[in-house]
Amino acid sequence: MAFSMLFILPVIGIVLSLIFVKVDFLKNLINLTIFGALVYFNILLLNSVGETFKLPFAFLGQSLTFRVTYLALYFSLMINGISFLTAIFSWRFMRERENSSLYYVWWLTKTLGMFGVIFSGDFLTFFLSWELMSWGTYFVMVQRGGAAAKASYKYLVYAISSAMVLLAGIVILYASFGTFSFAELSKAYSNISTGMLILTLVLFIGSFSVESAVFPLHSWLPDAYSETFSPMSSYLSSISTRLGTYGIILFLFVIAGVSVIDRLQIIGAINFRYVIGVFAVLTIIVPTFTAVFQDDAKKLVMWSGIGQGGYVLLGIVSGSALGIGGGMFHMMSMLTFESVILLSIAAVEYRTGTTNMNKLGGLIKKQPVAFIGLLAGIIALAGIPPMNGFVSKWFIYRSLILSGYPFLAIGAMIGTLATILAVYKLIHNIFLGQLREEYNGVKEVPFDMQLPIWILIIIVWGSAVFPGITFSLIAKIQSSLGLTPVPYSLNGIATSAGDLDMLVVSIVFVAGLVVAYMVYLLGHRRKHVIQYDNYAAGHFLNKDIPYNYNAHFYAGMEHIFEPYRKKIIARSEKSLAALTGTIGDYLRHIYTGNVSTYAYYIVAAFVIGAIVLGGVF
Amino acid sequence: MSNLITIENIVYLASFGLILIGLFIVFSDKNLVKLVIGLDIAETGVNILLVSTGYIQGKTAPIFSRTGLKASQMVDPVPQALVLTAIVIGFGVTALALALVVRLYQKTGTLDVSEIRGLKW
Amino acid sequence: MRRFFSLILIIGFGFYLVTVIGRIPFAATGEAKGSVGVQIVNDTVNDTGAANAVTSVVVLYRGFDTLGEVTVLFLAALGMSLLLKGTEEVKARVFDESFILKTGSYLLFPFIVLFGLYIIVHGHLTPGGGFPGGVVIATAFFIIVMTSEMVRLRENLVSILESLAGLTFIALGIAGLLGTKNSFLANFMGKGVFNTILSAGIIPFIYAAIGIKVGSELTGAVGSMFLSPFGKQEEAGE
Amino acid sequence: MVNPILLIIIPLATAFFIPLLAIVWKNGSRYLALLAALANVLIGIKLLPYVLEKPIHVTIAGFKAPIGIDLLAGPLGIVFSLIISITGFLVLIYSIGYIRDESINKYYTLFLLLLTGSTGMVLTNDIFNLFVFFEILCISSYILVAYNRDEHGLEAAIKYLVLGSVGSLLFLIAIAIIYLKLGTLNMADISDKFDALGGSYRMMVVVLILSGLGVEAAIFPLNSWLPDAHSSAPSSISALLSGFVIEVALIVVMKLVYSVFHAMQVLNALAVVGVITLLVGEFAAFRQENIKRVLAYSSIGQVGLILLALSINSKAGISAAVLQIINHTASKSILFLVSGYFILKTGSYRYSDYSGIAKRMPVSSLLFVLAALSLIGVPPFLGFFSKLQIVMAAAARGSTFYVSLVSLVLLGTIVEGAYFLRIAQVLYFGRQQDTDSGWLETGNAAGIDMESVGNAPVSAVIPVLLLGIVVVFGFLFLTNLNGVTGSIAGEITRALSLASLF
Amino acid sequence: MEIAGQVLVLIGAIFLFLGSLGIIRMPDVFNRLQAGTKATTLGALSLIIGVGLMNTAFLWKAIVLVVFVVLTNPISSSTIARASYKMKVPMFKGTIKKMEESFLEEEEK
Amino acid sequence: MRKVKGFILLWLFTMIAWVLGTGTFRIDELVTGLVLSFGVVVLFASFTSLYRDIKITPKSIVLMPVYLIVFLWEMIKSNIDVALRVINPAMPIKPGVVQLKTRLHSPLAKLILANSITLTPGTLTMDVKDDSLFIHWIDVEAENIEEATRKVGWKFERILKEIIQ
Amino acid sequence: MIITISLILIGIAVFLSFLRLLIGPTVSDRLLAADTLTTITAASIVLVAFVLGRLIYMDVAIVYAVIGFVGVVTVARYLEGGI
Ligand code: NA
Ligand code: NA
Repeated sequence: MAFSMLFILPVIGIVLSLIFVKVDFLKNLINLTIFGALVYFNILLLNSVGETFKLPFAFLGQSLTFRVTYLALYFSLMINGISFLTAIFSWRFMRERENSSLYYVWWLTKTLGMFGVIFSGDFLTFFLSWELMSWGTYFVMVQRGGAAAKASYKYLVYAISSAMVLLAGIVILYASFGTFSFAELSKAYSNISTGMLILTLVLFIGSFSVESAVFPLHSWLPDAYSETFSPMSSYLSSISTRLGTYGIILFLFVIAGVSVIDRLQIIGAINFRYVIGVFAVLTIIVPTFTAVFQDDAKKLVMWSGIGQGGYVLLGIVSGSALGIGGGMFHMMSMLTFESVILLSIAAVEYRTGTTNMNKLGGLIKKQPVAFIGLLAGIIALAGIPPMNGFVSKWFIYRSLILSGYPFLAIGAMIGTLATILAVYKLIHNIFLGQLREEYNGVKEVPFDMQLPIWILIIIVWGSAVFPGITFSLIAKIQSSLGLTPVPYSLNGIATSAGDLDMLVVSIVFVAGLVVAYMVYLLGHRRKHVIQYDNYAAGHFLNKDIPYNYNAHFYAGMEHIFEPYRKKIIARSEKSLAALTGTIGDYLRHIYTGNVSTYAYYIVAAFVIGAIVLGGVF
Repeated sequence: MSNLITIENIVYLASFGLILIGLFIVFSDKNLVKLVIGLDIAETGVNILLVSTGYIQGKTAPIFSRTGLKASQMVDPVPQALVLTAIVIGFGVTALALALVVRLYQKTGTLDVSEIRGLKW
Repeated sequence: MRRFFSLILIIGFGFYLVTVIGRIPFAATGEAKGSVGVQIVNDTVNDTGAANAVTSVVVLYRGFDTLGEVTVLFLAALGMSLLLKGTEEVKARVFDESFILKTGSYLLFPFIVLFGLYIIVHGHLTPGGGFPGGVVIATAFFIIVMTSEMVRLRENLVSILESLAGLTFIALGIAGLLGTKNSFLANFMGKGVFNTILSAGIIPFIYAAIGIKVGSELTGAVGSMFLSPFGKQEEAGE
Repeated sequence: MVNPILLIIIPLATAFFIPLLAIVWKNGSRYLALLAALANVLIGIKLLPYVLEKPIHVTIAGFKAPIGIDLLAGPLGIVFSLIISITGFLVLIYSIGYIRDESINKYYTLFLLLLTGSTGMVLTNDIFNLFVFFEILCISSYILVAYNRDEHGLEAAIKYLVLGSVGSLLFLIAIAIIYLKLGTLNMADISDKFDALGGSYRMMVVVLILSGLGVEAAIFPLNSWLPDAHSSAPSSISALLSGFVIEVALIVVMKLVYSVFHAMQVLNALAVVGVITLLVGEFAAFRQENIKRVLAYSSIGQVGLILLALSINSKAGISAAVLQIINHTASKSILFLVSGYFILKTGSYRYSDYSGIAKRMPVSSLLFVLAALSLIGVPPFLGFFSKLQIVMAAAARGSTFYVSLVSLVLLGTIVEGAYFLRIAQVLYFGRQQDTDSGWLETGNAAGIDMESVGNAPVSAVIPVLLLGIVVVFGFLFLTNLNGVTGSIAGEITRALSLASLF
Repeated sequence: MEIAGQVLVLIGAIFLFLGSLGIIRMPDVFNRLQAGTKATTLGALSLIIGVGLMNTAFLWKAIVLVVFVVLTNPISSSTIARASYKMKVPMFKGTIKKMEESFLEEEEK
Repeated sequence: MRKVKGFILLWLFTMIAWVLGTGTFRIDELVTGLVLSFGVVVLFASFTSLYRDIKITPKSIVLMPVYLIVFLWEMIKSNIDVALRVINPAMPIKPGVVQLKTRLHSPLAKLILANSITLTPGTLTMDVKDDSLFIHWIDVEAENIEEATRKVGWKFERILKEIIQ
Repeated sequence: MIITISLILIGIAVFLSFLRLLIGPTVSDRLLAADTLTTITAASIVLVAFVLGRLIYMDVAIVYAVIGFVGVVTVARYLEGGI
């Protein structure tokens, strides 16, 4: 019942949204109700772990199967929670937006696909759902048109490629083992040949790396996610990418198993997981440094979000209980802080109409809730106590060091440095500094839009203080996957490897903050002046002179780094497209337009066929 | 040497010769009309091959026009029917081809196949 | 260069023709292979009542091919009329009549048509039949069209004849389908006296239809080649 | 029970009748042709259950095979007759609004003869009769390609004609060898006798037939006429040519290879050729700017895929191939029919000029995109299932050879997705300019006034919608469809035998 | 009858031969036509009637064929001659042209 | 009346041709022939105009075979003439193009005249235009119209004008 | 005997006409050679029909004569620009 509702409700939502496509109020109400109901049924489903379901019809002689696992529930809770909050925020934000009539339709389609992916019990169901999810993502993003269309097209090409690689992997597994079922495949995997193991690893991990935006397959993400409607940007960046991670977890731990994968020793301690770890670190460093130079708030968050995905992956491939636990926890952290950051930015956009940081500034007084939301988010993002990002990163660093991967840990820390630079730019350019003249009339967003931000702030902080709530589920997932569960207590962990009591850390940190604020209050007060009460190069400014010291925020740094930012990926994408074009060009030159030549081909085909097949007969 | 000059060798020589000459024209001649003629020549070669499949040495046309003619004296009528069909079809195609060529010539002013390449790639 | 490559390919293709087909002896082995044609020659008189075995093959044994064949002609005529209709060059043509040719062809015309009909209706008895007969009839029109500016043909008449003949062919076929043999084109009429004009059941009738169809199709094709549209010319007679 | 020969006779008789009708009713041919196609649809539907049980054997002129010509209406014959007549019927509806010049009677006559030729090809059981219907099909295609009498149409038609004639030459030589060596033309009889033929003769016959019929089946490199012909013909005709003409030729040639010549030795080579055809088609399509050439090259790609599937030498493969044919017929017809009105309304063949046309022609554009998605193989459209079945059938053979081919198929799909979605985006979101920021919502380089672009007429939308139903909801009937395609696969893989016919 | 037929056949063959000799030997198209037409017409006539006399079953059709040949041969020759004249095919040197008017329009002007 | 005459004459001629062609008087063939030739004559009635000019009088009926004999004789003469010229190594020829005049009006008569001239000694009709015949003469004997007309055409024309109006 | 001689004479006639067909020199020459050939061929078909004793071949000769006539006349008209 609860399980089928997860699928029935979105379908109902899609149908009703299509019927009431012109009635905004009803549409919003229906969808909010549905997302709320989904949360409810999702919680009910916690009692059904281990159950399996089958669709009443089969095709290709295969039945479509589903199963409820802790892993799936962890993901579905994240999906439904964030959906509900995003839906609340969307209520007002999406009103009378152009090109948004099918907003909920595509969103629910994607949701349906995501449910299918996480609950599927076989690769056929998985693939079908995967496709539904990818196309849902595409339509969600593309519907806004304009630059979103271009960005989504890039996503789509990546997504189709990834789906085809995935399909190849699935088909190869089917050809070898004659089954799509996860359960049967995982049994069969223990005695797979090394060649097949490498092939399937490359195909599956490669395919999922696209969706989870692992370097160097990440370049589609920032534009695609940021060009769409802002609530959707928030939603996508907080959860969509993690479905790729789900695929990686599924393949590494459910299908193949760590012990099988670790048979692939490359040199000494460097095994296949280490290789993925290297990519994870690159995913942290390269995009995060790119984030520093973004001028658009959403793009900046997207770039740094890619880096956060790298932390998740790094934790998961570390192989230790701590690391996997940290990786899983970081998914939840990301979910909330990415969302709270982007919803706060969306709140700013709702009032100012832009996300271009060069055009913003000094909004702290005008939109304090958005400021607090963003602040909470970036603290978490930067991995600073007392927010949940700190907890997950602490686990990940610790596991890397304990497992003997110091280089990976160092790489990850370099990433953190860049993250701090990036998020400082974000908060400074939007909320601090001088208020621009045109934003004098800006007000805080209404309460219904504040609500999700407040809830998320609480979660970002609460889940850090009481990580045990989250870890209780993660430990169950780890046991169900045959891994060592992470040792946890309500407010931290206690192991021989060292312990962490978040309650203590939080209290200390909050106390520190209070002291700092008091120092600030006692100190020199700035003088607030209007934008044009200013001068540059001896001239007073007016509206005609576009002067803004937010622009080129890290100009000096950009100058230093510019030669190294070779945009290799953008270039290789271009050359790949060009290569396809060139191949097409060469191939179509076969068709010379000369009919004599064509006639020649026919008889030549006969002669060649006769030569080739003459030996066969 | 003498066993080389048999009916089938003569027929094959004529047939293959026409097919190959016709195809050679199709491959190498630039004039569209000649190309169509080349096709026709090759078709004639094939028709010779086809009609000869029914030939039986020393036998006559399969028409019982007077009493005394026996079936065993007659050649196979089927290939004649086939070749009649093939000829008529070939005729139709050739006529149509020429009509197309005429029309195309009116439009493009050329019969050179290497110039009639408005469509390629 | 093109010639060189063509020659290479021709040699390659010729090699297969000569070494594979060229080895098949056929002149003396017709019966040995038990071809269907040999069976047909043996049975045709009993089966069809036609003296001309080729005709019985064309009209009955492989009558379905023949239906397709007249369809191809129909198509070709249609295509030519579609393609050539109203082309500038044709409109601009000025006829320089030749008295001898014109009068001669008018003189011969009825006889050639009659001869065509003769060939058609004797198709089951003598070599010939619908196709050569039709060609002969079309020939008669062809000379007329060629000699004179005054084309006394109307496209409508040609296409009506063409359609009627085609439909007759099919109708005779369907009659066979409705008859006792329940087979398309089955000979549902009596065989008559062997070797006379009214023998061989439906064969002469089908051949008549074929002849008229071929004749009118070729005439139509000729018409579109030389002078079109026919309809614009004046009526026959005075 | 209805005699399957009517499937051939009805359109033929109607074609003969049209000139008569035209005298009394100038535009009556439109409706008469519709009626004929509808009759064929109904007969096909009526016959289908029977032939799924047991093939119907039809003698002509009362002579038993191999003496006379005969038809074999098995699952293949009837299902393809249905594909032909249904597509024909829908395109005829489309033609009501689309073909409006003074030669419409000729158009409909040719149209019906095209249907006659293709139906004859799938039903006949006699190899020379196959040649005759093949010619009817080809010649009517040649003329229809040139129907508009524009320079491109004429050029494409003459090329198509020359290449088709070279193909039929090879085909006829094969028939001559068969008659010389076996003395029979009946396919079942040939099947019975073929194995006894010497190796070199068998090879010669099979390769001649492949390279002869292969021209019409658009197998690389015999397909050079296709992009020109399919893109220059009136769009309604392009829909037929891509929709079933090449498929009919392909399925017939494979039927010959399997059940008449038992030439399984060629299958691996054909599979490779299929993949080459696919890649050539997809990559070349990627480079096209003319929408109809994109679609034409895409057809080459699809033919390659179908050929690969047919060459897998398993029932699953053939069954999947037939499903893919059904999908391609429906999808490609939609694409051509819709692009016909894009071209008509904007006056441009360049798809980049259709910037934001979806706002003007919403239903057509939507169906265009859906059909494209189905061709790419996106679930839940029919194309996904057919492509998946093909891939699975190939993988089920379990050899590296087939797995490599499958990978190439998937590579082709990526390219296919890239160019189709590029068009879809132009329809909905405008044209991409060179600069990163510049996206045009409406308007275009060619200066077409999008405001003046109106919706396509109902006669164009109805058939497209009906075809859309097949593409979009086809998966609901997947079990039934697989039942039918499976029995076709059974028929193709079973050797014909004269003894079993009676 | 039989012998008469044989004689006629032989005469026919001889004239056919002479006609072809004429078209080889004569100096220009018009003179070749003169020789060719007359000899082959009579040759064919004689030969065909000869066959008809040798086998009377052939006679009736032979008459039809002969009438046809006698009617058409001069027509085709005239047509060729006219065409050749119009095309200005070179005439044997010293050919006289003695016409008050001409059948060619351009010559009249 | 003249129309009917032309009609009946053509039917008669076609029927004669039919009987000769089939070579039999069997009733089925005769009936077929009658029907078909009637059909031809009716369908292509405009072609009967050529035959209206044939005179049906006792004199003309007698003169018809006479014309045939004259013609045959001239043809044999012409062939001997040709044979001699062809065989003769010296080839004595004096070719020329000459115009003749005819008083015949009927197209049929002019055609027969032209054909007869072609098949008779040394002459070849090239074209007929109104009342002029243009002939190629292998050995020009007369260069003015009247003399040439008399020498070449008169022997036929005088009989023809009695047979055909 | 007579027949044999006749056939030989006809053979020579065919050869000579072919010679004219090949050497031309003008198109008219080739055409008149073709014209002569059709007459000769029609006559020889009659002779062959007699030799084989098959009356039915007479029809072939007539058809041949008709088609030959039309063919020659057509080419002639074409050459003079009449069609
Ligand atoms: Na002559
Ligand atoms: Na002649």
